[in-house]
Amino acid sequence: MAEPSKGLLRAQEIYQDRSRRALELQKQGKKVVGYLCIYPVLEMMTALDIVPYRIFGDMREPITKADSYIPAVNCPFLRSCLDLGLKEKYSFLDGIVTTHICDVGSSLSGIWNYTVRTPFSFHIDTPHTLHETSLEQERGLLEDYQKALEDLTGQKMTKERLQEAVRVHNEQRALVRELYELKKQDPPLISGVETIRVIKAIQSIPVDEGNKLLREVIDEVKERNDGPQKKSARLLVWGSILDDTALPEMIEGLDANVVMDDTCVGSRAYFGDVELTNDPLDGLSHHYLVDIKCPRTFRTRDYTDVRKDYMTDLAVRFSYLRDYVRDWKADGVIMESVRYCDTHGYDVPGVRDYLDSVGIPSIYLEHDYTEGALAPLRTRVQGFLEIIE
Amino acid sequence: MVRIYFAGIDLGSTMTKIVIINDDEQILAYVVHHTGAEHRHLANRVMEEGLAEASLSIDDISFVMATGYGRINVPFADRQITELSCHARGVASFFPNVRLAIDIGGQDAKGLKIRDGKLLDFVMSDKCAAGTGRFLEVIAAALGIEVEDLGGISLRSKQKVSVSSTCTVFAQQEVVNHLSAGVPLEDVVAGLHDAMASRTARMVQRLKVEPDVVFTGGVAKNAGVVKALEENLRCPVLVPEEPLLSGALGAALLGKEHVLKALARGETIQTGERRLDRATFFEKE
Amino acid sequence: MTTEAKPRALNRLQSMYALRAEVDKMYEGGVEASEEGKPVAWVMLEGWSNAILNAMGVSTVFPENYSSLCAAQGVATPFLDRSEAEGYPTHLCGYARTCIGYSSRMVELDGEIPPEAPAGGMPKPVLLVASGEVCDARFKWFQSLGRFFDAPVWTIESPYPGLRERLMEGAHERNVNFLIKELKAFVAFLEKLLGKKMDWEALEYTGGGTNEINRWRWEINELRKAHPGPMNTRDFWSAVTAALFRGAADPDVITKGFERMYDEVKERVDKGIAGINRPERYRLSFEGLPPWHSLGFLEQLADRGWNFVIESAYRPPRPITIDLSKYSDPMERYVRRRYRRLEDSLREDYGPEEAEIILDEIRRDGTSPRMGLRHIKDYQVDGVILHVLLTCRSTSAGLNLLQHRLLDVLKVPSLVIEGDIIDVSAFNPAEALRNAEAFEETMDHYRKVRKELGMPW
Amino acid sequence: MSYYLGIDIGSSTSKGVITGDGDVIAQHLLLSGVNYRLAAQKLVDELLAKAGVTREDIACTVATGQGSANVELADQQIADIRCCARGIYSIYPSVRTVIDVQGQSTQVLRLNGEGQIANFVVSEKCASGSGRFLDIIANVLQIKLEEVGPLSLKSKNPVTFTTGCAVFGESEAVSRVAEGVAREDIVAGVHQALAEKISSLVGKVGMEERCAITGGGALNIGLISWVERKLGVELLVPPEPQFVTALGAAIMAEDTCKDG
Repeated sequence: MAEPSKGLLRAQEIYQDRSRRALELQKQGKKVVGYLCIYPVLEMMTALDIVPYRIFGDMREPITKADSYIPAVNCPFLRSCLDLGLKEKYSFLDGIVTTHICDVGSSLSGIWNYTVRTPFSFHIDTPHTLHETSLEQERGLLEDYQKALEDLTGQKMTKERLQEAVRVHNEQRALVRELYELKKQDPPLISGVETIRVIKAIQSIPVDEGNKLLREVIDEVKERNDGPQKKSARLLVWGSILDDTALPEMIEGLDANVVMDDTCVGSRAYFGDVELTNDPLDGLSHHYLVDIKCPRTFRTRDYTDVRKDYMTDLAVRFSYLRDYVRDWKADGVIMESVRYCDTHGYDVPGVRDYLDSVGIPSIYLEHDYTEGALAPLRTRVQGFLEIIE
Repeated sequence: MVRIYFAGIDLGSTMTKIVIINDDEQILAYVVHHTGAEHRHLANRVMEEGLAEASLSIDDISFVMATGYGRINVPFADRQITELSCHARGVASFFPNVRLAIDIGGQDAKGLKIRDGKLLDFVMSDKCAAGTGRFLEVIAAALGIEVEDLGGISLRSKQKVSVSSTCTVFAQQEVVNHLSAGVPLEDVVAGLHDAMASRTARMVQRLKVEPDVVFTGGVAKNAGVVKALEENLRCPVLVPEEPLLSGALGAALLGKEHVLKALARGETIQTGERRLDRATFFEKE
Repeated sequence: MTTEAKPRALNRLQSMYALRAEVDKMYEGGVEASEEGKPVAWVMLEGWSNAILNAMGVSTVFPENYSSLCAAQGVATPFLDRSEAEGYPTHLCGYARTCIGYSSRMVELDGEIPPEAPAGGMPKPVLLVASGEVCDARFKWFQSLGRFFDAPVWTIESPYPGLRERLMEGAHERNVNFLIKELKAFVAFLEKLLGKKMDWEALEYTGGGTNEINRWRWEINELRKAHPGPMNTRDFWSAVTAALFRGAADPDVITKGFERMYDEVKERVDKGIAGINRPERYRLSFEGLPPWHSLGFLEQLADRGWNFVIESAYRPPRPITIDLSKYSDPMERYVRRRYRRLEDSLREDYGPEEAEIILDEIRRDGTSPRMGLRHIKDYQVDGVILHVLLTCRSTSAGLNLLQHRLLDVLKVPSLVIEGDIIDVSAFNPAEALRNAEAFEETMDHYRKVRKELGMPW
Repeated sequence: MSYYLGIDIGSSTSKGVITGDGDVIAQHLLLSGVNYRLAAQKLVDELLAKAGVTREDIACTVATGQGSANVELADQQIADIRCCARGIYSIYPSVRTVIDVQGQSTQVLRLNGEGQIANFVVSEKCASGSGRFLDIIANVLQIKLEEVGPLSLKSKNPVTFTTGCAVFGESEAVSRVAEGVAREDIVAGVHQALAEKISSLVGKVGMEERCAITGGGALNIGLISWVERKLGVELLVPPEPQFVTALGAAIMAEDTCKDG
């Protein structure tokens, strides 16, 4: 490799040419397995030396091929992913792992199998509740997943290898959190735009390389004097998927910095470690089902409780957002969702109720995952900034 | 006594509006012009017109606040604020008890939740021309009617038809079908107004519909839409005498507040160095 | 919706009306139970909870069905608007939005049933039973009802693995055990909520009754293979509610109703009478959920000689005898009666030979192009209507794939009609009719193609 | 000799064809205006005059298009998709895929060897995917409709439109002009967007050569070229593409007459 450029620049290079490293590694004989969303337990891929490669859409590329396989009234992000698959942008993948992230995500696994025909595929039917039985079920599903990955690689996933993988991935989580710590300063040391580039970059390369990149970025950012400007407002973005810098670019082009996020190409996958249990599958199933806070899972205070109180329920589900707002000193919350996202859509009034109850202003933005459609949202964001001023 | 003057300019997609006020918040002049293709570079000319009417020169103006779709590219503006805040402020100055303001302009429709004159929350239409002033303009043009006449025509209707297409272009089609089938023009136009009002009513519902409800923007001049909106919201709808001005007036008033705050902090206000440059319009949005 | 001047094109089954009346009775029963102080639960339609609740003496009403009832009676729109006013995006499930609007209205009325509610309305629930099965809306929607009711929500979790994953060694038994444990946890929860013990014998009755009803429904569907098709899908949709949503209804009465329907359809087959009063020009299948607000549209299609002889949704499974003698635990018996091994149900459904091909395809590709096509072949369908729903991801996301499979494997074309289960404004009947006319040529074309390939119809 | 009349009342223009002995005797096009009934009457009168025949000479009339219900003397109404298929088949029997670009919608048809519709798809109900988008942009840029196509081909850097709405596309075009963007890049942007939508429709029905383009959109050589680039095939363009559906209707009239 040539002289490595500095962290942020490297992150940007990977962001712009995501598959380069994966293709290099593939030439060296490694398997590259694609995955959708943050539920397909990456530790288990890493343990077998598989390169996990996250499948993203492209909001700058019109969807032309996917429409004959998924009607347009479905999640434009997933439609875009399939569209790129049909345009052979993911034909290098050795496999694909999907989970029940949502109905469309589940359907997509069958459609992908029928059309894109990635050689290996596995679907994890992640349960929706935190019932004890669901935890056992998730664990059982991971055992099957383990068998499938072992078949793919012809290698055995020993306890030691898996524990080591958990350790490296926990390290990655810690590094991402360290990076987000730097956003607590005012102005934040790293912008929302840069954050997305970094996260997307580490989701395109092996975990150890990602950790190295994160270290470089953190060291660089700590010392930088070309960071974001101080702005009037600090914002938290909650929502579905932001895999492109366009939205934070629009927001940060106004008088605001995105200082924290809870989206699935952001902090959501990295807050909370996997417990190093004796049998690693115990810690992994618990982490992926319980710790990751995505609306696709039904959460409640105590599922055996026969009493119910709305505000308590909201606090149980969303108080972490209040903590984020407090710790990152956010002035308001942007709730963001791609159109036709049911799981986030049902939660919007609840999140708003909760934020209202704790006195945090919020605004809901829905977009159809095209770069151009973001421009009209600018007036809304600016109006929101004027309200919270 | 030294007077201070403030100007608000609201560059909408179809109309350019300017209001000049003094520190007593008296309106000294207002101008409303089409932002037609030939006027797009001429925000400065509209400004000149306003100044002439107020018998002032640009150097007399302490603060120019720009708002509206084209607010970013008014070179002689001191600051830009969204039309959301400006409308809320302007409407509250006409109707202090306003709780819900609805503004339907050429490019979009907005609902503003206002309490004690302050903007608390808002909703906006997006994506397409349905439910905006353009909707009526396009259809009026297709029918060869002046858009100003639509209101009067619809009030004659005894039995409105339903217009179900959301796409403006296809609604136009539907209108033609109705007319071809012999439905009287007034019933078709009333149907259009109702389609627009029900769409707007649905949009603003989340903000809770409570009186006073105030309706502004170009479409508020259309008595047919006002009536349809009252029916759909099931409450009276107030319309200011000049419904196009709330944005520009709000901008001028917010400009004044801005200046007063600056003065209170002991800052001085600058005048006399403003140049009325041509607007380089619509750069980014 | 339709203006009928000519004699009706659809030939309705008389036995359907009695079944439809049972549904109204069910809602009346729910209101009565509530007035008598008995617990009423709002329940999602899924295979598991209803019989358990009924065995525990809980009355059940079904908001999904209730929403379709509102749509059919043309009163859903104000509820949809109300849901929008509460801040729920308009692309969410039409059933859910109707119910959210209804709940919001109930709150406004201090828990009273809205006077405009059809069929007596749904009384306020003591429990919401959500489901992780079929679609996300069915648990997210009940979770969001917390805004309106303090009723607890229990989400019944059931396995929905990928096809290949279902075939993995040990997966089936794990899923069975998961279900048993999950449903026992649900029973424990109910016992805590209601302060009484589960009546396991009653479960044997409430859980077993379904099989008898399904057996008649299956037999009726077998008869529908006849040429001309003796029963139009319109009657199917009117009657199916009685079979699926059985709250306070007596299983014996419903069973009798379907038995009578069987007799009527049988008589038609014997006499060569069709489900439409026009010559049967085309035999069709309806895929997806119907536009409940515009079922009259089927009348217009029938007028063109279109007979919908079968549909994809809610098809009853082939009746089989399962040997439960090995199992003494009542919950295990309950689960094993319904949750079948994929290999077994494929063999029953497709016959041993085709099942093996399908299984091989699944093992190799994770999916099989032949799946979901059995009824198209059996009923010798000329064309398929795919109803793509504006607000339903789970039924619409896979329809295009089905379209490709139908054409690739069976050379049967499909017509996509966009619309919605609830929202009448999403449906354009004039456009749909125009496309239907053109689609006749397409069906003609593929008749020839199938003939050239030596296919049986 | 027997004459047959095909009338196609479209959203913006109405077209009519009279055939006799398999030949086109007369054809006429006029703007549909706001009253289809009047347009239909006028169209019939003009056609009869052109053909030099009377109403009594017409053996059978088929009406099609948006406003077909307004053609009083029609013996039958037939869906425009079918008439389009019939019309193109009579001109080019070898055609298997037809792209019919009308004012308010685009439809793509796949035909079998006998001209029957083997598959078809109609664009969604939004004007951004229809030929109307081009009219609107041509109008706002003050370019003649027949000039937008050739102009678009000069572009090296087509603009990407950010709005999905044809009506708003108009203001977007205006703002692009103000930014100094060349007009050819703007019209090329519209063509490109339209060509993308068309190619997505073609993808849905499956492409089979040969492929023809009909409807008013087929008069636009720019659009043809953009679609050809997108699809990678050469398009057949009938000499008078906007009359294909009306011609098909006339042929259907003849068929109807002969059948019964």
